[in-house]
Amino acid sequence: MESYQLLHFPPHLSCVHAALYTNVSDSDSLRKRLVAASTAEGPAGERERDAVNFSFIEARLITSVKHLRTAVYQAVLAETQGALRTKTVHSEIIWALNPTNNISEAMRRYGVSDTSTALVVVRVCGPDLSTETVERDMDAVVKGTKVPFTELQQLTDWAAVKKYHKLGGEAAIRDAKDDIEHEHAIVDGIVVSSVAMKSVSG
Amino acid sequence: MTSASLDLILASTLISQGAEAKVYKAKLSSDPSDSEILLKHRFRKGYRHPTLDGSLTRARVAGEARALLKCLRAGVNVPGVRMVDAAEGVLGIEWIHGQSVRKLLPGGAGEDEDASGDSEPEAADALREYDIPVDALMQLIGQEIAKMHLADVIHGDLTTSNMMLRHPSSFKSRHPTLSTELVLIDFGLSFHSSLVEDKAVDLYVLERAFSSTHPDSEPLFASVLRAYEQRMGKDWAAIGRRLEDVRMRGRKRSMVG
Amino acid sequence: MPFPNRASSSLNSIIHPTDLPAPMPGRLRQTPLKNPDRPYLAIGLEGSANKFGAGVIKHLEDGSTSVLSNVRHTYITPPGEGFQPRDTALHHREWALKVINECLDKANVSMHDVDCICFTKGPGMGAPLQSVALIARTLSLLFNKPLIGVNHCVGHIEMGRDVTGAQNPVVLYVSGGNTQVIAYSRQCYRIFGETLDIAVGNCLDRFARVIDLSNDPAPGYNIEQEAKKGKRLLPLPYATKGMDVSFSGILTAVEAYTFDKRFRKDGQPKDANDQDIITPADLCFSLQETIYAMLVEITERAMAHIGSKEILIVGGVGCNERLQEMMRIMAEEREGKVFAMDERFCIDNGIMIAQAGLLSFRMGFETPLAKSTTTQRFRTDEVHVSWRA
Amino acid sequence: MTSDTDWHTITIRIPFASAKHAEIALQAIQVDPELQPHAVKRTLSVEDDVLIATFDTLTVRLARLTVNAFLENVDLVVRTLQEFGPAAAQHIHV
Repeated sequence: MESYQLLHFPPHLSCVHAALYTNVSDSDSLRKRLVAASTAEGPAGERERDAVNFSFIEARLITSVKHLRTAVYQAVLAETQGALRTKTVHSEIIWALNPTNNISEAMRRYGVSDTSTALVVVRVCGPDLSTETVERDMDAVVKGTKVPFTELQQLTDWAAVKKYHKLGGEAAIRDAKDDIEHEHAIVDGIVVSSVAMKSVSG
Repeated sequence: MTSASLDLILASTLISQGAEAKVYKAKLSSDPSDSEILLKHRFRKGYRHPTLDGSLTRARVAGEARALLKCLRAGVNVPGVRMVDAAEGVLGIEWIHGQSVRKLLPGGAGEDEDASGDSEPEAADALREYDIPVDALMQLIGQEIAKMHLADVIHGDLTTSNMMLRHPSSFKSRHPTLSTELVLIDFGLSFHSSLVEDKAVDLYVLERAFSSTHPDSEPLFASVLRAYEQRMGKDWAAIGRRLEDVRMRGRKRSMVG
Repeated sequence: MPFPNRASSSLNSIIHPTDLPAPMPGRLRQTPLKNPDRPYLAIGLEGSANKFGAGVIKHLEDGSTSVLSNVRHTYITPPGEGFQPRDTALHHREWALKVINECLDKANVSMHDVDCICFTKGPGMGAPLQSVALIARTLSLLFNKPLIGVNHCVGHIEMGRDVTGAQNPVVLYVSGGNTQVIAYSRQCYRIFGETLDIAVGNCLDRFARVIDLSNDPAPGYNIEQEAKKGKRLLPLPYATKGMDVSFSGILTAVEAYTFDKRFRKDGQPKDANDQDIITPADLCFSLQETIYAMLVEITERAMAHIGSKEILIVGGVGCNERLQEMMRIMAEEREGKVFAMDERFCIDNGIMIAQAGLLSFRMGFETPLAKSTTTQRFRTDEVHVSWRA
Repeated sequence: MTSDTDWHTITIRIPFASAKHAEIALQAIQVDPELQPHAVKRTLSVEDDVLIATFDTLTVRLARLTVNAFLENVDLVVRTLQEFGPAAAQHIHV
């Protein structure tokens, strides 16, 4: 799991913890658990929401760590400005990743789905939560193997990314056709920029 | 109650200040592997009505970001967008490690109008460091502007200060002979247009900037135009003709009393 | 989102800012204008728009100037009407001789005492310019005095520099007929940025007519008073393009609001719960805030680029206190200074023509009778500013 | 309709207080060319203290407009001469 601080946000939003899980086996039950948690009543509901208080992201649609961190930054910024389009900073990260403003589409595409086999799990919190606690809570919720983020680009489904971001006919992609690694770099550059400027691309 | 972005700016290093925006070097996170970015802050203008100032600033941050994305999609070398806080007028873009073309050409180093020959040696040395002959640099400029115009993006302020070469030490070049790449920057005045007129004016503004910043640079600009012509293909004829008109008209508008 | 409304594409600013030299702080070049060996007198006649002005100026041996007289008569049209060239020329023909006589009396000089007769060669309205030139020629032949054709805008600038003492300001020239940002460079007043369509004063005057404001003393003045009562800022297209500005879109947009169902021509709500209303005062307020912000912005861009800290506002619209205030706020943010003038000099007048004319006369310039024609189009940068270094 | 060779000709003779004044009027007025040189021919001359103006115009309407404008100019010059003539004359050249 990787952790870093966001330098200029209020304390309760200043720490970011993220981990990459592959061979995820129970994504369908995880998704059901999340849905149930969001509507559960009383203290039990609170505890359940606490237990799953993470952002569960479809790893194959993430093109780089920069892509992920850009979405996290813009989501936390929206939270500090009271401009969330979704309920929590964690759901906002998923919304930020989707090229369109449609929230349910964002959840369906970038959130955990029944067929997810690789997930990026993110927790934004204050310094009061130690990395050990966060990591323990993450492992308790996700059944899969944690791997370093260097593996991320092998998991990326570049065709899906290009489809969602409508990069098919773009000249930048045509220019790089011969060099697949360069093409990935170009796609990543466009995707990162699109996520960063989503708030003004309307 | 200050905002996150204003705190970020307070902690950043001021690089330069123009009429509308201050430019900083900044870091968004504590992670050393996260590279630094360039922050452009369109600060509040006291003379403008707050509502007008707010909506104008938001519109301009949005405009610049969109122009950059349009260029990225069209394959034009421009800095990527890293962060946007339109309400505070802050745009974060990729930090380009390199040098502005202005400083790499004779006459560009000195700020003073009649920068004499003394700036020749420094400029030449700098260019060697980027391992690129002047004519090849002119080719890159012409090509990059052509790609931008083919995407119907008008820069609006083309000068040699708004172009940079990436430093070879931090750039993996795919070009057979060149170890650097030309990047267009500062799309603050850019707009979308497919009109031949606007593209011709973009070139004319660059031509004037070239001649006033870099003495006897006519041949340099000529090779920029040749590369531009090649890359524009069939669109060049109309633009080339219109550029002639624009040169003749000089200061464009006759003034009704 | 109405902003930014890109004005119809047209030529962007051509004199690219880098054209201008960065200021050379150390070297103050010697001005070619030597102090006169004796006092010089000039009379200036101005009639390019709806004001006829005559003024006598004196240049003294110590290089100072003194305004001996500055008399003006304005042709005021009824509310809702603009001034047409023919009627304006008739007004000038009717009033010119009286005003000239008054200005000579006030200056306590006769035509024999002046060294030259200066008149506005242009730009401006054809018939009015021609009427004034005809008088100037007749006086020149009658008293055997040299004629000096003067560019109206250079007149504004030179008078502004003299009255305010500004050394090398960026000049914002804003009037009914002109909108330009000007900076001096190498004996020429270069046009840095300008309107791509109508002048800002024209935009104000035409809107004043739409809401039937009086033209007395001037439509722009009455818009300013009305704007002070405005409370609501309505979005209008903000059209700056590089160093240039465009106003026709804004005029159309602000006029369109008068057809909005919320518009109350009398400025009063219909009844208690008629809250969401737009009043003429709101429109005047919004129009001023938008167009003056645009003017201040292109002025600031020019200042930033040539590194100047002085701003001189000339032209009738320069009398507007809100514009002066906004310019002052901007200037202070840049540790700069704003020079503005009151209506004696801001608004078209004869003394400014005398001042610019006498400067060029003292450098040996004279307009031969055969060339003493007038022209509606006379660009500020066509003048050879021989009297400056 | 007149064929294109038929020009309307009007000649006006205007007496002035002096030959000098007539000459001044001529010189002052002739500086500004006619607005439609292809359709209006103007010739000005002075005989003693009389200003003679001859106008050839293609149409009657142009004749009216041209002469009207000319007379307005003459009126302005005359009033200027009346206003400042005396002052100009009695000054003893030093």
